Amino acid sequence: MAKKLMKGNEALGEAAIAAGALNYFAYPITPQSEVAEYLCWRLPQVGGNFVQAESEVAVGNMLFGAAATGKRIFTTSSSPGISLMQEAISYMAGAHLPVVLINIMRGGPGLGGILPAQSDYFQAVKGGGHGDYRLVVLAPASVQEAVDLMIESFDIAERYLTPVMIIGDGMIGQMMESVEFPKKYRQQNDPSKSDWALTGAKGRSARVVKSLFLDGKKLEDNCLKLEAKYVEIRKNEVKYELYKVSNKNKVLITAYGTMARICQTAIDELEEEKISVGLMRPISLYPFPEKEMFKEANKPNILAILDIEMSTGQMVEDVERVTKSIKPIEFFGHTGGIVPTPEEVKDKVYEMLKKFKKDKKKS
Amino acid sequence: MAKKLMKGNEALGEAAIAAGALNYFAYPITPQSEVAEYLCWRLPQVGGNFVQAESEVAVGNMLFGAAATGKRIFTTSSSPGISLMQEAISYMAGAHLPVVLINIMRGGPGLGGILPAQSDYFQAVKGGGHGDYRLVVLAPASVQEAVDLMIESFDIAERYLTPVMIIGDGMIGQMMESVEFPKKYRQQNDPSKSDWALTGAKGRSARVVKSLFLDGKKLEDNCLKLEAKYVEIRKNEVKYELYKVSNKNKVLITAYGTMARICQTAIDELEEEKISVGLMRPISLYPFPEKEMFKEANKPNILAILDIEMSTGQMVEDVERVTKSIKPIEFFGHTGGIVPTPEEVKDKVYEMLKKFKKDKKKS
Amino acid sequence: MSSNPNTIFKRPESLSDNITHYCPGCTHGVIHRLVAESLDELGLRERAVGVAPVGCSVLIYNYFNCDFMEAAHGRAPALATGFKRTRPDMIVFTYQGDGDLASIGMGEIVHAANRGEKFTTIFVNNAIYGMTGGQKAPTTMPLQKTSTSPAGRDVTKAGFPIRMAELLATLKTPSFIARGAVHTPMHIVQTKKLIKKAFRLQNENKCFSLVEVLSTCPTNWGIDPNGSLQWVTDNMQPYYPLGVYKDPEKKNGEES
Amino acid sequence: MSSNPNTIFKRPESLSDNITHYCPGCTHGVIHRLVAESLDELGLRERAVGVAPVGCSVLIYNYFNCDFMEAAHGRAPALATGFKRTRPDMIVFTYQGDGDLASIGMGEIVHAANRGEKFTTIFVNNAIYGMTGGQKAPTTMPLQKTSTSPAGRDVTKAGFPIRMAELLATLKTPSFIARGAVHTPMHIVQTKKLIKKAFRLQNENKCFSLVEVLSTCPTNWGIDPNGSLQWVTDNMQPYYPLGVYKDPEKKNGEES
Amino acid sequence: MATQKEVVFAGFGGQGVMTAGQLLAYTAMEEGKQVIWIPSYGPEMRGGTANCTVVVSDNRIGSPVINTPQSACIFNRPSLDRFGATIKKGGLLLINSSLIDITSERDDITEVLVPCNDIASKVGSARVANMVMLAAYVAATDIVSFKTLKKMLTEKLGSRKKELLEINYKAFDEGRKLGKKIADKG
Amino acid sequence: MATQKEVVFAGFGGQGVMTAGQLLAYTAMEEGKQVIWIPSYGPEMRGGTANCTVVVSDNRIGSPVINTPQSACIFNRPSLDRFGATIKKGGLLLINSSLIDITSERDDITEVLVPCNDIASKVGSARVANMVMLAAYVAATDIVSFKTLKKMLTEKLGSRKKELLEINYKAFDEGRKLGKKIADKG
Amino acid sequence: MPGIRIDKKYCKGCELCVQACPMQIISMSKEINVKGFFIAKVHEPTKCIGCRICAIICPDIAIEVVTHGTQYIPFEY
Amino acid sequence: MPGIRIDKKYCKGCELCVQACPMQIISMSKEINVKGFFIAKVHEPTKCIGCRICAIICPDIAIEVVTHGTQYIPFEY
Ligand SMILES: Cc1ncc(C[n+]2csc(CCOP(=O)(O)OP(=O)(O)O)c2C)c(N)n1
Ligand SMILES: Cc1ncc(C[n+]2csc(CCOP(=O)(O)OP(=O)(O)O)c2C)c(N)n1
Ligand code: SF4
Ligand code: SF4
Ligand code: SF4
Ligand code: SF4
Ligand code: SF4
Ligand code: SF4
Ligand SMILES: [Mg+2]
Ligand SMILES: [Mg+2]
Repeated sequence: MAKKLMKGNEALGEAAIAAGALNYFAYPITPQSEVAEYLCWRLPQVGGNFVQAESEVAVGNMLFGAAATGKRIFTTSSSPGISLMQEAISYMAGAHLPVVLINIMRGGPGLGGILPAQSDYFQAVKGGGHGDYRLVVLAPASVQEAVDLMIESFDIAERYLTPVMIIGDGMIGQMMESVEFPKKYRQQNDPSKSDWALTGAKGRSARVVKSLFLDGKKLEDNCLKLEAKYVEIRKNEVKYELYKVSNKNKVLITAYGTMARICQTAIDELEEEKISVGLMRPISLYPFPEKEMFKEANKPNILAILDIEMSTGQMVEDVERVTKSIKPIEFFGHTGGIVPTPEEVKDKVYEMLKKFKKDKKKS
Repeated sequence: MAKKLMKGNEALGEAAIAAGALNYFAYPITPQSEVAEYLCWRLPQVGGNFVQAESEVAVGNMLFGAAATGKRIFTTSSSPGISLMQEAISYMAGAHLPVVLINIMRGGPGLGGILPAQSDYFQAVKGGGHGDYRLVVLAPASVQEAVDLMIESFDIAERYLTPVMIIGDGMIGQMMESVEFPKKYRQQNDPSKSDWALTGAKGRSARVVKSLFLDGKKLEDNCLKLEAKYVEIRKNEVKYELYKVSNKNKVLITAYGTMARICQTAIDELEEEKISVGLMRPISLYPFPEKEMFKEANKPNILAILDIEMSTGQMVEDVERVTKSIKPIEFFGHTGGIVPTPEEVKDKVYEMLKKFKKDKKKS
Repeated sequence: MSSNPNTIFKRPESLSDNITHYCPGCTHGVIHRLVAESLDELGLRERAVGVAPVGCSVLIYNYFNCDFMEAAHGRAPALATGFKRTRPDMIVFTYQGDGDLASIGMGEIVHAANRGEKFTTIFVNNAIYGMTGGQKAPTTMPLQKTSTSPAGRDVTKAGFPIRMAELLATLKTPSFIARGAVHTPMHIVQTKKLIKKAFRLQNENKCFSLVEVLSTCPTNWGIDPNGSLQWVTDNMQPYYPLGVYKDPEKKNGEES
Repeated sequence: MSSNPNTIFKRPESLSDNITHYCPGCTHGVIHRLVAESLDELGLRERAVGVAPVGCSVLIYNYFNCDFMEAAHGRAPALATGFKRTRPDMIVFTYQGDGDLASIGMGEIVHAANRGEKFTTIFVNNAIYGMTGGQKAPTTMPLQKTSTSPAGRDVTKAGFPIRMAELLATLKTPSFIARGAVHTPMHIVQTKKLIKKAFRLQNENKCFSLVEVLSTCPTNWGIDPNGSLQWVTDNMQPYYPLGVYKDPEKKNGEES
Repeated sequence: MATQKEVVFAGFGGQGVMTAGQLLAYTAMEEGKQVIWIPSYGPEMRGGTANCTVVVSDNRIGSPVINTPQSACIFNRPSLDRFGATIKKGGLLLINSSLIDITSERDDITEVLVPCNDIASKVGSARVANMVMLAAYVAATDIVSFKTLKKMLTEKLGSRKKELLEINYKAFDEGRKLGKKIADKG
Repeated sequence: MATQKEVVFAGFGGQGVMTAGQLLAYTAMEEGKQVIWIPSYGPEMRGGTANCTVVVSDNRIGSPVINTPQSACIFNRPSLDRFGATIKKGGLLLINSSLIDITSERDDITEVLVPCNDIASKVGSARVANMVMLAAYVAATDIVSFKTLKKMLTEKLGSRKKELLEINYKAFDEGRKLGKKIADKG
Repeated sequence: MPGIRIDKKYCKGCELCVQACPMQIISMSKEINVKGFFIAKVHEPTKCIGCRICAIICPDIAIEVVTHGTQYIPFEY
Repeated sequence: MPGIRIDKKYCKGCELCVQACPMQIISMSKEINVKGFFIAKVHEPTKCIGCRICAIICPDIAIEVVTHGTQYIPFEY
């Protein structure tokens, strides 16, 4: 298919169609309402269906019901809306359902604002709902990557029978970039081939999709079954990008999503100034590139790590954890809709270079 | 006041009254419905009020409204109910409101079961809602401590104008232990003395309690104001207990809540076998005893750390983070309502001693 | 017993052989049977998907021979919507208690009914939260004692019981809304007809259908099973009139 | 202008001097004024606490001279309940749009009304989600075009518009439920009376009170301001009849 | 460790097993001991078995979960099936022989048959079967004194219900006799 | 870096600033360039100013947020107030002089007055003011070719609307003339 | 000749059938089933008219109604 | 003699008053206010009957109605 210039939100919608996900449930919220505004006419063209739900609580639970059909289904929302889905997300994880959720993050907490932010990292990556479950969390940095991850997320969701969340900030939703869709769109799933979907107890015994296990042992078994999947996911689904990483780097920047692109600009500019900085951009936030990041951090040329986020500092806790604080870690960020600029990133790098060169001399 | 034998759930209710918190909003859910069943008759005796809400979503938002009066208010719930409050919690944090929430945790995810668990650590400690906020999170290990923390939590909530969450597993709610309440119960707050509560714009300009800041800069300022509070909280409110910690310890156990008591039994029994193990029990899960735990972990006698939880492993990520993995960390747990026994803890210790003694020889 | 024996009443096919966990005399069991018989008689079992509530009937899937999923508390109508919109060719029903449907799930049921989702809801109103130990429900009768209203429901503070059938019948979107009861054999027979009609209308893709059924909770009411049936007659029936409140096959008003 | 000038219409005291962010001709402004005038005339401003919704009127606190808090989307009635139960001596009102109240906030408004919470709700029904850019609301008219129903609301899929006043009036708990409009000066005058009565009843601690007000959204309807007023007459008024649906001061049925 | 005593009370709802456990807990607390009473609140409660565990100690009590209690007072058959095997070696098992016609078949514990319901009926009310059992257990283990036990019972029942109190006292006496025998033996 | 060009289009809703930006973006993409179009979607949108940024580059584009763009096409006064000062040193500022009667008062940038509305009215429709501006910008910077620009416009408008197309072409021509002058000067 | 069969396994001894039977021929036995419930039994089987009322009211579907030969069915069910 | 005052600051040029005035004496001026709106003005002030209808319908409370001497108030408000 030819390249198209498309708004991120609309591209996400089209990507779902390309993935054969024709049932969409959503409630309007800025900055992602364009997904619904696109799909409300686009889905019927391809035999799909969009239900505008009464609330995000309902959306979460409609997904739950729709996922049980074995077809591909999804939603899009933004921060407060995602908070309202936490109970349902926990249920779907517990019931081993494949679902794709997109959070086009805005500033919080509370009503906050509608400008782009990355302050829902904890919620997405650590689990905003109750109980022992994890979400696969993917963070695209461009519209094309959003499309690609959207399509792949359905495969991941089905491979492990688990909810997958894509988190992008408001910019991902609002900006237009050129984007390419697969030549061949995927057909909708045929539920009759599923061995878990609810298709009617015809010629087989009845199936149940549930997360209740009143017997502690059985509930523990379910949690261990989940944990076993997460082990597999941690093994197979780690995604990240290294940018200008070399053994000349003095500083390793960690950043994800759009923020990482801004850091790239800073890195490019620093390179012109002969300051070598590398970037590690986790694409999968869960599974987190644990070993990979440790490896990069551990390289002898790296003096320090600079984590940059559009938040007051959330992923930085994982950076601390997985690098075992083997190198000093500094955090820089803006939040609430303010986007750190390449200039600010550079300034922070200058500052760190001064500080850690000095430190080195001292020791 | 004389000692009383009381069920944890009822004691929590009485503790709130002792703290001068006479307005309670809740929705029934096992294993904490006894709080409401106690307070529905007890509160009217002291001039208080209980509203049985239509849902936990409503409870969260009733708290939000009630907190704006400047009086002390609170709720109790259990895991799925807490998931439904995430949006409201994020709003209250963003609007700087003092609120006390109790989560008597049960097994999850999803509907899970009703037996005790500790699998909502991530939700409570990392933030289940959206945006840049944290909760103060306290974890009692006995009914008396639950009462004491309950009373103190209102002070903390008001000191920092922030929501505080107490998390206990189902055992804390269901078991009876002897408990003492303060001799003098606190009076209800006088809202007219508050400089932020909504008391009517009489003789002053109108006040607004809100979390919306459409201007990115203002929203960032609000987030930084929150972060500044968290810095203070991390400085002042760290609570933990050390049990049989000495420079003879070979293993340091980390565990919280009821789980820590079970570990104490194991430690006592190991002591009789001349195996020295210490316990670090974080009481405040946020703020986490970061430096303190690192200090203990870093002691030369400690061969390894054993983190034990009634979950598939959540706090262990913080243990990894704050100890900088300076010592090997092993996790052991049960979940879904199954409670690790002292025997299992001991077996795990035996296993680790073997393993790490060997390792030591190797290196 | 001699020749030509003829079974004129037996366990419906749509029910499994499992013994229920319900308390002795609890009429959840009767309502289960009416649903199962309706599925049998309309031949829907093999296309049916039930949605279990959170409430005493949370384990309903153990008792039915059809596919089932288990909703979050109150959200069964949202699950049913999601499922039915994605598989319009299947038969979907929710089975919900009064805490589930009329309290926490108010928004979901009103909106599903209003959108005219083509599924069927069996609403079991026993005026109390059975599963969690007898707390007050929105449907609890005035002055009824519960574990969170030990002095009886105070209507000046908690308001009057909500009549869901009446409330839903105000919606303009066509639907079938009725209230039955199971406290006498006669009422059971009548209610069976309502439930069967509800499923038939769904099968004909006509409309949303809901049958509210007055039920008992001997355990939490603290009344023996037969006394509980009487309590329905004396206390619930006058406040919750039985009948059809909305019927797409009748002109407006005709049924009332 | 000579001597003895007499101001016979001016900005009410309960409103601040700020210029609103509403679009030209949006009747949110009229409704704000009616609320403010009612507070003024009943002398309630200094005891009043408003609860802002999420919707175009989310910034309402900038325009009033009384205390305010800002709810989560749809949850204003829960906030109002929490506040009023804790401070029964204050006057509490929510101001909510139709997306806020009739969609996501359905559960909260029904239950607050049913418990008979002693606060007042001003429900601004403009048949659309204004703030988020004109998506379909539960109150959107049949065939009305919105950004999520570009071909017009399809009642076979989205159902008919919900009439909140009628729905809430089915609840037995005493309350004051009315519907007004602001598309002509006469309707504004009538609606003012309803709003004032709603606040008076609260002040007398009588009951929950709610006034639904038909309002416009020139921007998202894509109609100029005067045309929008006409659109209310032509399209909304016939479907949403004006009047008092429930009145604790009248016997049942008397008002209808 | 040696100072900690644990006992499970198990039967079906209505047999007063929770009350018996609570009374023991109140009494131990009154005597200045550390105490925990913890019910099983699992799904099995409805219609099925009910049980609680009481832990009494001179020192701070660690684990509130007792998987292998030292003693058990078993009121019905399903409870015997569930708990019979969990009792610690050398422990004590009291069986309500009025309703249970089998034993645990263990030879590493002390097993005592207490015909609780029969004795209860004899002393005047079927409802005090639990008190017969409690008294037998207390007498066998000396975990608390009968004086305090009686005091706490009186406090809980309220002095108005004189008649009921008398029946309870009688139940105590009968249970005590049975329990004494074990104590004397052991 | 040198290959990246950034421009902000800003005015009030209805002036077609978003469309102008999008057309530029489509054209650049058609010419095989990397491109980002990003709107401001903040609260100021309602009634207030509307603006978008277009970034065109030969290479992968880093930051989509351009705080100091190289160029700006400013359609109304409030937008000048907001963006005038943000333009990079040595940058280019095009001002719709039909509606704005002041300048940025900066001497470190090139400033051009484009009477967009006047020209638009002259060529036949007030609604093509945005195209006048776009053409001026394109001519001044050579960011894309007019050939492709016209092709994309035709594609977007559809060939049915011949008349409108002609007016747009005329607007292009007029704007181009103005832009050319700068290019020649610079 | 109609008659009923009560399945001991299902009966919970709720006594609803006892009260409902128009012929008053069902009563509670002293027999306890595995779940510990006293179960219902028919004490005068010959009087049974096969009306199915006991089966209709039984919440545990413990009752099956059978008949030999023709049976007048008083109401549709 | 009654009259109205339109506060330029508040007027958004919505024209509701223009259409509502029974005397048809309000029209849109060419004047633009700070927010960029054309504002309403009274073109025949002497004809004003002080009915307040313009003020009542104005969503932005841009209109104040004043009177000199007595004024017949046609309806309560
Ligand atoms: C979110 C959530 N809140 C609360 C509960 C606890 N809960 C379980 S069932 C129930 C009420 C059940 O009452 P009802 O719906 O009337 O069903 P019944 O048991 O009476 O049949 C409640 C409150 C829960 N499981 N999840
Ligand atoms: C939980 C949540 N969901 C969605 C939104 C986005 N949102 C903001 S306002 C609104 C609808 C507003 O419509 P209405 O209540 O009719 O008010 P109006 O703007 O029409 O006055 C929505 C969906 C939100 N802020 N929070
Ligand atoms: S608790 Fe009540 S509703 Fe639940 S099974 Fe028992 S009787 Fe039935
Ligand atoms: S968008 Fe609609 S409701 Fe919102 S201010 Fe504009 S006209 Fe009013
Ligand atoms: S109605 Fe059924 S369960 Fe109840 S006693 Fe009769 S046979 Fe047994
Ligand atoms: S069938 Fe009728 S007559 Fe026979 S036992 Fe049952 S109720 Fe009695
Ligand atoms: S109604 Fe008000 S805002 Fe509208 S034009 Fe008239 S004065 Fe201006
Ligand atoms: S007061 Fe009446 S007559 Fe005078 S300008 Fe206003 S509407 Fe016209
Ligand atoms: Mg119920
Ligand atoms: Mg609206």
